[in-house]
Amino acid sequence: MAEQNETILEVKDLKTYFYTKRGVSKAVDGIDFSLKKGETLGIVGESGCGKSITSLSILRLIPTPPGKIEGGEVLFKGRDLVSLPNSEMRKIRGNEISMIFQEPMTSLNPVIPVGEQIAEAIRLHQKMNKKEARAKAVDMLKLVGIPSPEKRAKQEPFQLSGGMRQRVMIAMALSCNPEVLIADEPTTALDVTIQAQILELIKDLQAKLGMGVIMITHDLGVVAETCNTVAVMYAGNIVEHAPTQNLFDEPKHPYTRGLLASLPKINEDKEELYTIEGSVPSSYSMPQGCRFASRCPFAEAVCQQKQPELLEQPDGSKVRCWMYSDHWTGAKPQEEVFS
Amino acid sequence: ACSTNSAQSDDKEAAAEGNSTGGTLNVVRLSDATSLDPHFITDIPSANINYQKVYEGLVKPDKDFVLQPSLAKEWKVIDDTTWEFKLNEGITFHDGAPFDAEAVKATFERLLDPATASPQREKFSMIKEVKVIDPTTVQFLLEYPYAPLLSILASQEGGIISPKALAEDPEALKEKPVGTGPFVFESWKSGQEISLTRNEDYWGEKPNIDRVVFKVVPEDATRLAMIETGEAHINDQVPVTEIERIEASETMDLTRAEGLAVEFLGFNTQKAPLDDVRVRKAISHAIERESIISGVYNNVGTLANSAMSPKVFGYSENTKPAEYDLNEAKKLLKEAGAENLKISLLTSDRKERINMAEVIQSQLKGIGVEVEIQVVEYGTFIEMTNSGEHQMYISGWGNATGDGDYNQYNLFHTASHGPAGNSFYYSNSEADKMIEAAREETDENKRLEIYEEVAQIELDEAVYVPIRNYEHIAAHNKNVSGYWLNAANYLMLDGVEIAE
Amino acid sequence: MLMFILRRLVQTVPVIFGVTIVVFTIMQLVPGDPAVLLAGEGATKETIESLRVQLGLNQPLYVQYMEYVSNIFRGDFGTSLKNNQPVLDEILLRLPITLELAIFSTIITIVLGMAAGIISAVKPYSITDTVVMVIALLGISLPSFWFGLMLMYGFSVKLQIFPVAGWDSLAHIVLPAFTLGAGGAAIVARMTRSSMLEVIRQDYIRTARAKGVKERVIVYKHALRNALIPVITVVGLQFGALLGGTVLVESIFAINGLGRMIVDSIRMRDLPMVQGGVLVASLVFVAVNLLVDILYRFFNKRIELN
Amino acid sequence: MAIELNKEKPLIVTQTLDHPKQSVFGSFFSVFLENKAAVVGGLIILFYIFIAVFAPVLAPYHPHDINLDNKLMPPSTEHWMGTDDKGRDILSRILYGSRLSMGVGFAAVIFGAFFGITLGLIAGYYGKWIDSVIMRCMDVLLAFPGILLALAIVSALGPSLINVTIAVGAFSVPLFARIVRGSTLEVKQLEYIDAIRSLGAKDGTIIFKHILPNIMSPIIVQGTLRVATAILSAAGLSFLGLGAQPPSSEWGTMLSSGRDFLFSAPYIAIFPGLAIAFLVLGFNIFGDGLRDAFDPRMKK
Amino acid sequence: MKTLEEKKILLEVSNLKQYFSVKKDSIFQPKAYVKAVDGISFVVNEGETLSIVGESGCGKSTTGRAILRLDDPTDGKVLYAGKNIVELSKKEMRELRGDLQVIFQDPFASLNPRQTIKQILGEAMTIQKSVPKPKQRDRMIELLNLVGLPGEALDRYPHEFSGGQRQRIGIARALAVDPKLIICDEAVSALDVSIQAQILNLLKKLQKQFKLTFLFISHDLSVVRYISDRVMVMYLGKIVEISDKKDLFDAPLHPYTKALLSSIPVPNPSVKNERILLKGDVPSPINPPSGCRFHTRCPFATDRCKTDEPELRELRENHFVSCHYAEELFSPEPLLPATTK
Ligand SMILES: Nc1ncnc2c1ncn2[C@@H]1O[C@H](COP(=O)(O)OP(=O)(O)OP(=O)(O)O)[C@@H](O)[C@H]1O
Ligand SMILES: Nc1ncnc2c1ncn2[C@@H]1O[C@H](COP(=O)(O)OP(=O)(O)OP(=O)(O)O)[C@@H](O)[C@H]1O
Ligand SMILES: [Mg+2]
Ligand SMILES: [Mg+2]
Repeated sequence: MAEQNETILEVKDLKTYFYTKRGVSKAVDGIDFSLKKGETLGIVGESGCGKSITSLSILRLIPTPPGKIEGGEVLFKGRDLVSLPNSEMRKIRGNEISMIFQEPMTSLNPVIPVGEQIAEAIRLHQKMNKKEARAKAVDMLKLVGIPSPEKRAKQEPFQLSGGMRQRVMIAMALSCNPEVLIADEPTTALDVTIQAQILELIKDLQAKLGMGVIMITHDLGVVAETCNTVAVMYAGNIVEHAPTQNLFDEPKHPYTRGLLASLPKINEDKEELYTIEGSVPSSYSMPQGCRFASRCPFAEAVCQQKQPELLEQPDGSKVRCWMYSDHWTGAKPQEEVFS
Repeated sequence: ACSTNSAQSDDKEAAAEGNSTGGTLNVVRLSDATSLDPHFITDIPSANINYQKVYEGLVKPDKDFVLQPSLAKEWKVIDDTTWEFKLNEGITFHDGAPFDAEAVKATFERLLDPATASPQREKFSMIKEVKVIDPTTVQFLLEYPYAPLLSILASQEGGIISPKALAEDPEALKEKPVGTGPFVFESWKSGQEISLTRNEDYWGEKPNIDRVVFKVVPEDATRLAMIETGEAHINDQVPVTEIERIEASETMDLTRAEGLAVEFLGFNTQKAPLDDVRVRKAISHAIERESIISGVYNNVGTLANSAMSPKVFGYSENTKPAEYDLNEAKKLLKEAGAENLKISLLTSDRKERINMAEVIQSQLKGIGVEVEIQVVEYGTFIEMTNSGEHQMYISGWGNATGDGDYNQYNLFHTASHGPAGNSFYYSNSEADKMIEAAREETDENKRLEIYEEVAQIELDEAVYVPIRNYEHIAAHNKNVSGYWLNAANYLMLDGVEIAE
Repeated sequence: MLMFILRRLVQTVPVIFGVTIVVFTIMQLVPGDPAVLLAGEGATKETIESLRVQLGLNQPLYVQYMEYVSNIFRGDFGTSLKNNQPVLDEILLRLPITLELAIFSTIITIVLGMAAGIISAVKPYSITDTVVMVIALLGISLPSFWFGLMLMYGFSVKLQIFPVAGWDSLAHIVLPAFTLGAGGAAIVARMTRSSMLEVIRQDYIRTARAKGVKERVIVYKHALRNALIPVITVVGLQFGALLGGTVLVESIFAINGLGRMIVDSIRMRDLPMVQGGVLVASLVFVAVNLLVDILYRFFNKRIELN
Repeated sequence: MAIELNKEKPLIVTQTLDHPKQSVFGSFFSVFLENKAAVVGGLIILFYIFIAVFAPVLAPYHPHDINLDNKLMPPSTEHWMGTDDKGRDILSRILYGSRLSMGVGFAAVIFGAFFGITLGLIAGYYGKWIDSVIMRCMDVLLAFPGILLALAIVSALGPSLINVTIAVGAFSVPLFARIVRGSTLEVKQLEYIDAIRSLGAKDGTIIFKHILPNIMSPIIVQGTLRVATAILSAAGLSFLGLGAQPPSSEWGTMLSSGRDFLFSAPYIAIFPGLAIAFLVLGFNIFGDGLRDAFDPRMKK
Repeated sequence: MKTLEEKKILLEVSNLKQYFSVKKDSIFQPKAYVKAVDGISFVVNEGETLSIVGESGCGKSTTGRAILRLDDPTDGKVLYAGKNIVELSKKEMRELRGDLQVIFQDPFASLNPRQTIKQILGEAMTIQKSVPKPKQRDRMIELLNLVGLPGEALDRYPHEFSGGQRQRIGIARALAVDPKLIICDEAVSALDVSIQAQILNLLKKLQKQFKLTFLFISHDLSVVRYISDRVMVMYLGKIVEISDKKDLFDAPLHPYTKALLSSIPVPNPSVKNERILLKGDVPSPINPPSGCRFHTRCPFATDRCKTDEPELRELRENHFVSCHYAEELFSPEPLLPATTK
């Protein structure tokens, strides 16, 4: 089935909990999504909603203890990564699924020359000797647009600027032609002009190499520019999952709508911004109903009682909201709120 | 009393088995020498290297501290102020220079020359001139009659130095002694060890051993452990508390020798409240001296009855210190009107002395005298006593010459206040006169009488509380024998043997 | 790099000057008169006075200090009051011994400490870790002089494996070096462990994992190199504690080193020797710190950027 | 669809406070109490403090009572830890000695901390040449290896417990100064310091009200660990005969006199040695625990 | 929007320079400086919001800090109400500080964790004597309500609040002394969008209510567009462009501004803007490029740009730019489509 739909990665009901002294933090609490070949999936959401934990769970890089994948499957080309032995998992990491992290300043080993760090990944997964791997590393640096790559390969991370380090990270991630690239906020730490360079680079390389990309970000602008589909996360859940165009044109979940409304925009003048009142529930004590209910301007009784399912919509998007179910009374007219 | 080595007879037997000559003797000691020039040495560890090993004097004391011929064959007192010595012939110094009357003259002239600035000069200040009569005869002309002359000549300061070395580089003598003794200086690794080798041309009986090395091992426990394991042979500075352990050990033995020195509790007689004889007496009555000997000194040494030990000329059995009598003590304090006394007790940082101070502190508590112990290192101790800042203090008097004059004049004469030795700041014109008289008296019995009398005066005036006559102890591994300690605490190696 | 070394050298100069001032000042606080001690029991006032003049003790303080420093620059540390030897000779005689002891102890500190630290860090919170860390805690809590005596009692007197004291063979070195190195090893072990655990948390370790690197390689290649950087500094500082520790250990094991010389000289109030000894010990420490700094920079080039 | 703001909605909606009210120390203590080692360390220290306070009640004998007939007695029911070479009860001496040994440790650290903190705050806050001068002076003090500085000071001032305290304290001045300076620099660049500066607060207010309270944790941790080191250093100096004077029952002094009996009556040295080691251990684990409790990264 | 006719100058910065000396690698090297701010001049009018934008390290915060005299500037004048702040004594400056306040970026670092909210606000009032002691408590509650917090917050510690709430407390503290000018240094950068919107609205409301003047420092151009009246763009310690907001966003004159604007990802997939990608990274401020500092990354740079430093010129009314070729590059058409459909 994976081959037919060209779905390479499928996450089903993934749950990752943290067991701490303060209690159990349900950081990721039942996530479903799938990624097709050549597709870019955006995951957006506010800080702490579980974006990073989701991506780390896929590669089983959760710090254990206190973290633990409590349930669900991560099907990569039909194999469940959650139950794979460690040695098998290592073969996949960096080879078939790679990852780029948010902090280019701290994500590279400070005492190892960058070329060697790339070569290490190559040698781990491809039958190459040291010299070949090094040559390939230089090629990769060239590919991500680092000038004089031979020289740079011998340098240590502190000698490179933030943008260059992020390019190195990308080179490393792509060195084994992965089928899936997970980019966890790859540009948040960078200046806009550099961010533009990096995003452009990822787009180019994806087109060239044809991998599936999971782009994690909190910047809706980045999503709009790079992604085919978007998953919006809120408090450990996906609340809306839709093709990018649909999501921006016609956001369905009240949270998504509020989010878009509260965003000041570069190409638009507004006197006042919409605000989402209240705050995210603590991941240690999630309400039993809809997690957004306490902040939702339309919430009805049912929202407080039971969590809604992720409901498929006619336009192909999915949304986790009672509003789109038969239980909805529609007592509060929504037009008064947003338009 | 005869001070033979208690272990000697056993050792002799061991030695008699015949496997005994040669070898290197390792002696471990607390501290390093400071100088090896007899005219500048002021401490025992330095003197011990030279004495009767590298240097010899005209005369030497035997085991009973009776003076015997050494470099001098014989001597006579020509008149009160003229002494004549006949020297042995055929003796050469380690550097090849011959020993003769000129050598004797050269040695003493250097010592007495103010330019030399020898700290020992004072001791020999009665010598006006050393006169060479012929190569084997020498005369000492004195300023005033001085009965104990022989005893100072027998001390380590009286060692005869090679005139050649003196003429060439007297400074070098500090590091490289040149004498006539049975051992030749070999090397000195500062802070670590000094080694001597056997003098193959020695004029007397040659030592059995090839070499002797004096090693510095500051830690008491370590020194003893080295003896126990056989890493070293002799340790002549043993804590008295280790006696039982040494005696019980299978590999160690103990050597004991009566000493010349006396340890006492002194009073600064010019400092209130100790300027009141009643207070001093009260304290004297309150100190239970016997328990100090057994408790602190583990019965090493004997109870002293004056500032002179039995080995010193001038000692008398008849002198009587204050009896232990708390009621009398309390009565005296009351009389003196001294209540709630607070007195400081100064001592140097020697362990036994500190212990003794603590015991005295606890004993005086019994008569309501609060004692504050002040422990200072030796240099400060000397300074404080020299400047009279102290109240009570614990000290010892070495009696280096073994003669009563060295004891009485330095300790009690008014002229000796301060650095010279009278740290009691005691001043009694009657006593002064008696001490002076004894000094000039040539009749030994009369001298003895005078000393007995003056010593009792000092005790009656409670200038000090005599505590202990020294006894020197050394530990050795059972494979050594034949060495002895002389009364001035010098290690004597003339008969030493190492068994394999 | 050369520039860095040069600059560090230049920075060291005022420190050395400061050290001479402190040493000199402290020695001035010593109560009493060294001349009196030197002259010995029963010396006359004239003897003492002439000694004072001879030793320059009658000069005003700052003159004495200037004299002192300029002499040091000429390699003249004065002469011992005790035995009239040039202080520098006395020091040079002992310094190699102390350095030898210090180096052996440092080796013990490093090898033992790092090994224990790594063993602990690889399996944190395991039984091995707990045992190693409890031993390490004891290591820093035991008084070293006491520990040394216990070792001597056990290994020399009772078991007779090692000689009691002295400094002649390799066997002589074992116990003192261990006594001296044990505390440092404990500290290094703890430091290595916490540094390792800290490094393991870093983002770049996660990056290495995401590449599919094996845990063992992560520990020894990616983590250890970074973790050892702060440990270098600790080893450097430990060297100072170690030099200080020689004071006790050299006394216990009768080693004729600088530390014991200082203690003995203090006891004798041999001022020039104390001054010289403390000064040289400090200079050695300053030099070691310089070396450590250079090593540190060599291993951690980022330092300049912060 | 264009999104417009609903004009009827109030502009400011009062926020609700959803965290339960908690004090700074409450959370600290809960973290601390979870660190078992630290609690053990704390209990050890409390135990020693208890001993020190109640020594006169607990001690079976007076610590200075000499009884030469009873000397060098091995541990027995009468003397649990035996008697020393003057027949004094070792247990009683150790009990009383806790006052001195801990006193030296605390006093030295307070002394060192006082100067170190002051200098470190000044250097860190004012920076520039003041910083350079102070820190160069601290470098000079740090250039003395180990206890050599303390040794030199004690040898100059003369042996006594007070001088040992001063010396050991002086030796830790630069350590505190460095830590305080580092933390000050760290806190100084925090925005609330700039905020209070831009309100016009005086330097004194900023330093003592805003910086000092916020750098207390490393100071307390360092202080605790330094107490351990101070006790050991003081014992070392006593071992060299430069410490407390007789008949004091300071543990280092006891140990020093006990070493002569290490082979014949080892209990004389073993008990004070253990007393020191145990107390130092207590401070060390307590300090470690504090560090963990203060370290935000440890808060899971 | 404000009309600009009746503008009154509140703050005038002229030729402000701030150099920080950097550690040298060698004693032989000449002293090196980070020229964080290198001779900038601008005015802030009463009641307006002037924003400073630019990439990280271009000297935005440094400018703000120099105005507040948190760091003493190397050179230049800062005239506030006719007085040169730079020359004031410590005491005079303390008195003036009530007028100038600051709100910072990091909601976690901007409040003393050991003080309760009451102490934080009380201290501000006491230092500036803005409110007498007995009335302080009432005023505090009033302030808290103003920023949308309940009065019960007074007895709590900062760690008991969320990031947005802390930011509100920071604002309350600034307001406690009745300031005229508030410098907001990245005041909303650390916040999530939904919280960011709340704070932005709050700031706007307060400005209206109390006639406040804002110097708003940010690197987020969308936020700047929302909040500002005028915008100043900085690059490597220099002003490259300064103008009314609309003018700047609709018709930027400097190539850097254009590139910056085009780099912002727009949260609308249907907008495909033509992007000017800049080469390379921002050069080091220790050895800034000669001539026009932007020439190393400028797609239009000529040889002249390498040598001649451009002046800040007024090309349109209230629109200043420092580029030699601004006229030629100037396009009447806005580069960005103004609004969504
Ligand atoms: N080590 C951990 N221990 C306990 N809880 C954790 C741990 N790591 C993460 N969490 C919890 O998991 C939740 C999700 O964290 P995650 O890092 O995935 O957020 P995020 O969406 O990536 O946020 P950001 O945008 O800030 O990176 C958080 O609420 C956090 O409390
Ligand atoms: N105290 C200082 N010492 C040395 N250099 C400094 C100091 N403060 C700032 N700088 C340097 O000055 C330059 C400008 O810094 P500034 O903080 O003003 O930038 P910014 O525009 O606010 O950047 P960001 O957006 O990252 O906050 C930077 O290169 C910075 O490294
Ligand atoms: Mg994240
Ligand atoms: Mg800034």
